[in-house]
Amino acid sequence: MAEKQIPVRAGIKSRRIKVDNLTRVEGEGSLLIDVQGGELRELKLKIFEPPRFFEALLKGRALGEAPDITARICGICPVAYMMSAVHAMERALGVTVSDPIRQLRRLLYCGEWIESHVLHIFMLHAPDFLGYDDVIGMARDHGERVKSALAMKKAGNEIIRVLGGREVHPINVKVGGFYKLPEKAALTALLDPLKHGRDTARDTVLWASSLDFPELTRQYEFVALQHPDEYPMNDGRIVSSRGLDIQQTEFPDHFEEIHLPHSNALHAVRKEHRSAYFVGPMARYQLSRDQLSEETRALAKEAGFLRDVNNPFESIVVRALETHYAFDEAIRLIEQYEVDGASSVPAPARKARGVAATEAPRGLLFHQYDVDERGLITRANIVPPTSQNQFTIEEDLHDLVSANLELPQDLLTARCEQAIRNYDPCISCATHFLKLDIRRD
Amino acid sequence: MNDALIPELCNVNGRLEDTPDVFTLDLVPPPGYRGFAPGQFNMLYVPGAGEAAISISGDPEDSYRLVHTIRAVGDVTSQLRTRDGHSQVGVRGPFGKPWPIDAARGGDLIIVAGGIGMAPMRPVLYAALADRASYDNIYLLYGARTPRDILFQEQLMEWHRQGAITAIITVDAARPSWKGDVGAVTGFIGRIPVNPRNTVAMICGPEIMMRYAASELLVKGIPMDRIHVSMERNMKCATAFCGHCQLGPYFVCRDGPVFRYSDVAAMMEVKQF
Amino acid sequence: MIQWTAEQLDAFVQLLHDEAYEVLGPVIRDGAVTYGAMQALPVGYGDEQAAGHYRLTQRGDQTRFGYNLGPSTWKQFLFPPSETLFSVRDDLIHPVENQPGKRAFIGVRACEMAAIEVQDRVFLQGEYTERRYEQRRQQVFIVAVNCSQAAATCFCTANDDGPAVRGSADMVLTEVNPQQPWYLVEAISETAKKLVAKIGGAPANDEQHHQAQAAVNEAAEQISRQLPRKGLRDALFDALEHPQWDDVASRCLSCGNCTQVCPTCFCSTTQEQTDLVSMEVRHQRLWDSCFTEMHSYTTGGAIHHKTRSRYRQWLTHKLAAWEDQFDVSGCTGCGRCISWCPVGIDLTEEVEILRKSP
Amino acid sequence: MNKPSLAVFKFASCDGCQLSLLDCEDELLKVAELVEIANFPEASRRILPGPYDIALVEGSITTEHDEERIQEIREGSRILISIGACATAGGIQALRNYADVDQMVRAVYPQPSYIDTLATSTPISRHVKVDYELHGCPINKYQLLEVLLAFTAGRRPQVSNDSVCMECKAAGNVCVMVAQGEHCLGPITHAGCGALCPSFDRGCFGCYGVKEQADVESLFVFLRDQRGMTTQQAVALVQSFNADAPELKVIASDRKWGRRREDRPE
Ligand SMILES: Cc1cc2nc3c(=O)[nH]c(=O)nc-3n(C[C@H](O)[C@H](O)[C@H](O)COP(=O)(O)OP(=O)(O)OC[C@H]3O[C@@H](n4cnc5c(N)ncnc54)[C@H](O)[C@@H]3O)c2cc1C
Ligand code: SF4
Ligand code: SF4
Ligand code: SF4
Repeated sequence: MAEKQIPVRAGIKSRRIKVDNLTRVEGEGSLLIDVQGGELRELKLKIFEPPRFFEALLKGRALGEAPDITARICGICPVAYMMSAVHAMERALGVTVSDPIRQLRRLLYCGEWIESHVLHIFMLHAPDFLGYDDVIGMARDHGERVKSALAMKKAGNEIIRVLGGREVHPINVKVGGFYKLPEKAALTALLDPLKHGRDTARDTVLWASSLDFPELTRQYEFVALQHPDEYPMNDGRIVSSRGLDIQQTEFPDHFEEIHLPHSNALHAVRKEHRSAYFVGPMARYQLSRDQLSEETRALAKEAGFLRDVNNPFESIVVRALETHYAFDEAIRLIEQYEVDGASSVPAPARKARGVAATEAPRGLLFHQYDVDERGLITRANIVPPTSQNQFTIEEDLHDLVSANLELPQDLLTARCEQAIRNYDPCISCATHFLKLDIRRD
Repeated sequence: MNDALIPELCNVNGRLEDTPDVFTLDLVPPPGYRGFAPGQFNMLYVPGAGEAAISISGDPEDSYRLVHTIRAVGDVTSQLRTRDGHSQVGVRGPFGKPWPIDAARGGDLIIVAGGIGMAPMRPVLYAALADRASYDNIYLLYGARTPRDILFQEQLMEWHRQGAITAIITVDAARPSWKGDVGAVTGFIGRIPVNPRNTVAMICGPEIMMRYAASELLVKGIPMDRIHVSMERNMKCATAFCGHCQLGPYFVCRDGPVFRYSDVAAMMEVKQF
Repeated sequence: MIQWTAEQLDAFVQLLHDEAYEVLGPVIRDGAVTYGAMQALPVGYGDEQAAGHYRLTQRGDQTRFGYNLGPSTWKQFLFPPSETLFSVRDDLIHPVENQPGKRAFIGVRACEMAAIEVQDRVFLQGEYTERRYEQRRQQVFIVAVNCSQAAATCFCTANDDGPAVRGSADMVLTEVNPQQPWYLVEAISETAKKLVAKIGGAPANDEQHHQAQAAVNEAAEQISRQLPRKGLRDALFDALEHPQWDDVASRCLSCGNCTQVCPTCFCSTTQEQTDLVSMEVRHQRLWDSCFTEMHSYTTGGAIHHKTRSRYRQWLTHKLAAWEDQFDVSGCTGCGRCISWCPVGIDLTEEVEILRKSP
Repeated sequence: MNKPSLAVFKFASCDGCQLSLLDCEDELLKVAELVEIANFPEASRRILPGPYDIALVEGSITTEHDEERIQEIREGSRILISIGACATAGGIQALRNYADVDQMVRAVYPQPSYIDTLATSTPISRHVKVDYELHGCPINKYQLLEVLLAFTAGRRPQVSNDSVCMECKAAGNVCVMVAQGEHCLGPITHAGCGALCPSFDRGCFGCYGVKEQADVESLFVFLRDQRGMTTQQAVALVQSFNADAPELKVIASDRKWGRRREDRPE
């Protein structure tokens, strides 16, 4: 079997990365850095998650099951999986949902953005900036901040619970709409905590923007959905900061997953130049920040962040801004919601292919399904944000390590972990296991 | 307030470890506690763990203490075991039909107890001994697993020595150093002189043991309706509201736990009923 | 007795609201007639029932009581599915005070009235009184309805519990003439008489009495299921080892639905719930069922371990032991356990086989 | 300070169950008072050495390495609690137990030789002694709190093992199977979710696993023979998130289930 060698950057001879393409990349991770003659010779990030074969086990299942099954890929962003799956299926069947349903799905996504972003900012990322092991340690000195963060998180989770049934793996997403529409009153009851949350999100942005960001600026190719009328979530064309502008169905023509030698990883690259690209909050912010609400933009300006962000450590601020926006948007959506029409439209089976990309909290999530006339899935392909950012993380690490070779082992380890946590909760959790093995001569 | 479902918290006088898994909890009776008759039980409550039906094992004449002898087998009973002089236990009761001690007056009384089944029998002995003259012979046949598991051993032996009762204590298994009897308690019924016309028998222990004991006593000629057994079923309320302790037409909490053997014998034969 | 038009009946429901009753009655929800807080009586709904089957139907008429029974029972209001009996805070027991307001039940059927009285016996007429039940019961104003039609699952006639209301309702209605219904109104309690007087209505004549009686008779005639009661208790207690228990156990899912929809089943369990934030412990009572493992659990295992003995407990309790315990049958023939059994097990059929020697 | 120490371990899973602990927004800081969070990589980079008093184990065993790791975890834990459908019944990934894994690998990975996996996904209890199993995909966070509280207090958790139907009726739902003809696994499914799906007008798909004394066969036959499901559909319905539950294995082979009840050998 031919093994492809992917040269990413001079100085690194070989790399071995073990990543599963389909779930959060986590479990155990290790980073091997080999420095010789004062020069970084080898950097090995190894993260291992036992493969679960979702694409294979979707085969033969009813298309209506795809949202519930793919939700189980990730417990942190199940809504994202459900959204990509449900839209892909609806496109396959040629189904268009009513406007209230479209709005409710956006609301559901807002809930997940809030929940996931706050989790990331406070439980995974902030402790790094402030020098704590975890949020519990942080709570000892920053009790109020942590408590109000938990309240924000809860407000986001409450949206998912009311609309989806429960926080993790909601059950109300249906091909064609929802199983049951929420009562207006159940949603309005969320308004107070959401408004409160929006205030806290505002504080969070200002606080995050005052943190010390380690030096690391890189030129990324940002990739995200873009929509003419809204900040992207469930809908839009796929665009990049280097001029790509395609329909979702064209994704496979421009992006490719490659299987690295000596690993069980699938890495996504830009097909044209086999290069790394960047998905997630910073990409969306780069490409669509004009679509943010008035208030969020004003807030960004106040924080000094209404600008290009190329330092991945600053992603914590972008995440906070998106959190603020998600609160704003959720409030708007609830205020205008009226129970109207059926909870779903009929979605009769037919043989077709359906494709959808949506914006998971941590970036573009692509689903593609072939279904047969009985409504059974014959083929599935899922590209999660994690595998798309994999290359970028490695490149970040490479630059970071090269520039900080003089740091003592523990500081360098912490810095590397922090850099990985710039991306998403999934990877960062794996890297809590990070064993830094640094060899110097 | 008069609500049979709400316990009263009682202080614990003390706890005594009887055997490796049985302990005795001595509680201060709640104000207004109306006393109990031998064979009745209380619902003991530990916040967070729940309630359990526990027979009262103390002296019915002693109104200063409510004594329970408990085997730690599960949630509630294990939590009860953590209670001591600094803690409280919730109490509701007493509930249930007592042993028919009066019916035994003027004749012989045979008590057959197995394991923790000795607990509800001690009040019978207290009561009968307080009025010893009213009874002819009082026999106690008591089986425990091992010598270490014998409850109230000293007290029982003392009564035996005094001649107040005739006690046969047997164990299922023992080291050679054990000088007493070994074997199922039912096997010792043959040893006592039974006066079939004027005896009341009371049996408490595992259901299967009660069945064997009863059939031995029947063989000895004691009529079925003079044999009494104490039944156990899951119990939540003790007031015949919760439905758990049903035994055919009966509620164990209301119509029992003490039943005439003639009333329950047929049902005890039906598996899983 | 007097006679009301449908408008007068609707006005009466409004009157109950105005008189500060919490009005509980039929509510169309999730494809069924359920009982809950209602504003006005739904019009023109019916139901179609069979073993394991229920469909809400539109009758295309003006009936207010054209349906028979849905999955809800009045039990939920008198003996709620879950309630906290007391809580423990700061080492003190705090009983939960239950202060129900005035409530009106609208549309209680004969078998349901009978079922309420069965539960009265369980909770009020034994050695102990269930205070919470008693307090709620005293606050209920019952508007009963004689059935003018029967569902395929009904068998109230088996026990003479219906279709005409026999129990202690405050007032009883009979609905006549589905296309343009009118109501024969019998006010029984003093409260009912006062309230009914506020609506007025013409005295009913003989012909109207006759028509109302005919409507009820027709319902009785529609009843096809049977459950002969004579000798049933002894027959069941004699059949404890009948092979039919094994047969039914091979179909029964032990899910407990039959007991949960039954208006007379009263089993409950308790649960301790600790609130981690306040460290308050709540002692809660929840509906239980003899189909659960914990119902008969004693340390080491359940006495009714297998489905066979759970089903046997259910049936023998309902139809036999109940008579010993409460001097009445535990089944009023409402048929809910037949309709709402997910696999359509029908107690009347089982009993028929159990009565025959194997 | 002798708070019991808590460790959280992950095997093949989505993380949703351990995330439930972080989703206890109101109780999280209280939990941290109750137990010493000694090893919870999703939440903390501080990892104290074992042994641990309480280990929560999420995920199923799917690799040789994990087969060994769970043994070590068992040895280093006083109380081991498996949480969630993956850990208690193999999870959705246990569908592979009924399929050809090599084929699956080839379907997903361009370079199958790099993949290192077992042919099965099995629950933790198949490998080591488990002190308690908490069902659900995902688990119910309040039940998780109760489990933690119970074990720190030295008692058994109060978690019902009744059917979903019991919760459904208590919630006042209308049965979706009887009134709407939905296919629902509520009658054979372990309670814990609060009858979530029926409350949202859909049939239960069994994510809380199999209840005690569940008659899977009976429901399966009913759905197929009385409700017109094909065998394949009924098998798929029953076998999803708890695919390795022993009670569900009986219906694994189409051979047995292709036949009607009456012509099946006893
Ligand atoms: C009338 C009566 C008198 C009893 N007297 C004594 C006594 O004097 N000493 C003693 O040690 N035990 C006695 N028992 C048994 C005692 O009630 C059980 O051992 C106890 O309920 C077990 O509770 P647990 O929570 O520790 O056990 P678990 O096994 O955790 O049981 C869980 C729950 O099931 C129920 N349950 C379990 N076993 C029984 C049982 N055998 N009877 C009733 N409910 C049960 C209880 O509600 C209990 O809380 C008596 C039982 C009855 C019915
Ligand atoms: S047993 Fe069945 S028919 Fe009888 S009252 Fe109960 S639910 Fe109705
Ligand atoms: S034992 Fe069964 S049949 Fe009897 S009341 Fe309880 S739940 Fe109903
Ligand atoms: S109803 Fe069934 S599928 Fe739905 S959440 Fe509950 S257990 Fe899971």
